[in-house]
Amino acid sequence: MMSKALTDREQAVTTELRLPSRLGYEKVAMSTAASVAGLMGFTDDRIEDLKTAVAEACINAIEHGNRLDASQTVLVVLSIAENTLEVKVVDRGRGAVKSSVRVPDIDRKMHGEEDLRGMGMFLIQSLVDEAEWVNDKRGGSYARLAIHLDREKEVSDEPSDPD
Amino acid sequence: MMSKALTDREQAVTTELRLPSRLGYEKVAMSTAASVAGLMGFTDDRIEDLKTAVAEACINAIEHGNRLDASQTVLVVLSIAENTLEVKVVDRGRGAVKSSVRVPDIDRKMHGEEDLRGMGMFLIQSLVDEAEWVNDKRGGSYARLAIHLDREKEVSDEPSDPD
Amino acid sequence: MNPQTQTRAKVEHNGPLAILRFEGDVTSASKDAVLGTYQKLPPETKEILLDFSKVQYLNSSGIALVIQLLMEANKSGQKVQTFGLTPHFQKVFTLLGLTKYTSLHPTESAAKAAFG
Amino acid sequence: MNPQTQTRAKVEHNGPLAILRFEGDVTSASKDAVLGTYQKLPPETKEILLDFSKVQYLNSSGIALVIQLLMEANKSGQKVQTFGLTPHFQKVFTLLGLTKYTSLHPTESAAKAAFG
Ligand SMILES: Nc1ncnc2c1ncn2[C@@H]1O[C@H](COP(=O)(O)OP(=O)(O)O)[C@@H](O)[C@H]1O
Ligand SMILES: Nc1ncnc2c1ncn2[C@@H]1O[C@H](COP(=O)(O)OP(=O)(O)O)[C@@H](O)[C@H]1O
Repeated sequence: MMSKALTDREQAVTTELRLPSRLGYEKVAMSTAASVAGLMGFTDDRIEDLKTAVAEACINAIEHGNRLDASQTVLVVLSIAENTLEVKVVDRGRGAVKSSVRVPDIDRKMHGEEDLRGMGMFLIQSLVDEAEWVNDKRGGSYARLAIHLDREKEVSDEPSDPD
Repeated sequence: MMSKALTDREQAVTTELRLPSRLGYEKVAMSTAASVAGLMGFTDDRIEDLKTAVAEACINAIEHGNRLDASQTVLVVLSIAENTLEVKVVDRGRGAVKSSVRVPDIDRKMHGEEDLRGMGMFLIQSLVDEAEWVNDKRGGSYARLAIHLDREKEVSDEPSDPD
Repeated sequence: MNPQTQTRAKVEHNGPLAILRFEGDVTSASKDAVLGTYQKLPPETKEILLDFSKVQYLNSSGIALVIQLLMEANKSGQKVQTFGLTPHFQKVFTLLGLTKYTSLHPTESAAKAAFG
Repeated sequence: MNPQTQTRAKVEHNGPLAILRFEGDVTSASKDAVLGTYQKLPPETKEILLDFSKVQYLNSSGIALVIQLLMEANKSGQKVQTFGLTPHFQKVFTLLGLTKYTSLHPTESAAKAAFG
């Protein structure tokens, strides 16, 4: 998405959020992400999908990445470039691996043959256009989610008078 | 509010948001602040007041502090300590001074004797429990707003099972 | 992408009455929607109804445009009634003194009735 | 301050029917509200209605608790119908396969009628 030369107007515009590693704060990330997606003109149902994906990524960062250590923060980087909203959820842990994405098998869960949890990464992957997990030994690991505006279908606001 | 010795539980818990200096992004700060205030149990109408105050402080930081320079960011620091939510809106400019708070005179405005604008700082001061403007020559200047939970009146959620 | 939402204004005329229905945000980017729309009203307009029921966000720069509208209407001897503001923005309009030049009504019919 | 909202559950009994009305968030902190409430139902309960109309936020850990409830109800031969989920959470429940063990209904009366 950053492959071709970008004009000034198209350069990524970034919003950063830094959260304490406490369960419940994922709701702050949901609100922030929803608001940025709203500025871009995403429809309400795409925003709902994004909110759940961001919440699950933040919960994983809080629980698994930072192990609920209140002295560690979770960084959420929201970047807008052209029609893409990219959300990186960075923690201080060793990171998740894509192979941890398990397609939940409800029958196995109902019969006690599969952990009842372990649905977060699957949900993330199902709800956004792109999902990957990057294991960064230096800077902290992150989940990277992205959604694309479909200009044909989604009615973004016309640019207003720059005044 | 940080005057007495705080137990671990009462230490300030901080959320940080960094926004591009573009008008419209104040709405992201409104959402983030509303969400943090919601976690604390503030009522909806106090949250509406806070949102408007935060929006006006961010608009001032974007317009006056960072002069719409897209390479500068606005930092919003939300700290919870005991019953207080403090919001600092930091920019890279020389800062506002409290003496700039003008009580708008609608009659003078209606007769063209007073600038139609210049209501932001008055609104901020009217809508939150504490408002001050700090001129920090090194780190950037900031508006500092605070609201206090009134435990007698506002029904915050009971602490839930820590699990 | 422009992060400031464009304000839309729909106008309904009925003899001396004009209804301005705003939609979107009312901010510094709303000059055309607020003042432009007002200035295009036909000269016979004597009563103006401002409908904010589809506006979720107003800031002080947007409210300054509403004050300018009130100022121009006042000069032209037009009466202005307002409805559809949330309780929060009713409070904000009251704090800023706009209620001296326009009354805030809970419904469109109450606002219309206020022209007497 | 605990940033995880406490879930509340209200229970209504009517012979073999029990209605569990949840309020607040459904998360890992909801064990008592979801499973505790279920486990306290009287033994004659044969039909369970889950009301999510006052729940705004569910996450995968909270949904795991709902699956555990479905599992225990299934073992006890109880039928479970669900209503009040937003379209988004209907989609999430469907994605996760819960709809194999509980149907999602738009209204309370539709959910009740589904017990047949
Ligand atoms: N940010 C992370 N850091 C380290 N491990 C992670 C992270 N996110 C996910 N994982 C690993 O992947 C597994 C599956 O995650 P998920 O599908 O979200 O389910 P759950 O969190 O309920 O276990 C987790 O149990 C954990 O081992
Ligand atoms: N963050 C800031 N940095 C520098 N100057 C500021 C800042 N905030 C406010 N000011 C000054 O205070 C004045 C009054 O601000 P305000 O009441 O919000 O009205 P307005 O922004 O519409 O002029 C501004 O015009 C500006 O000169």
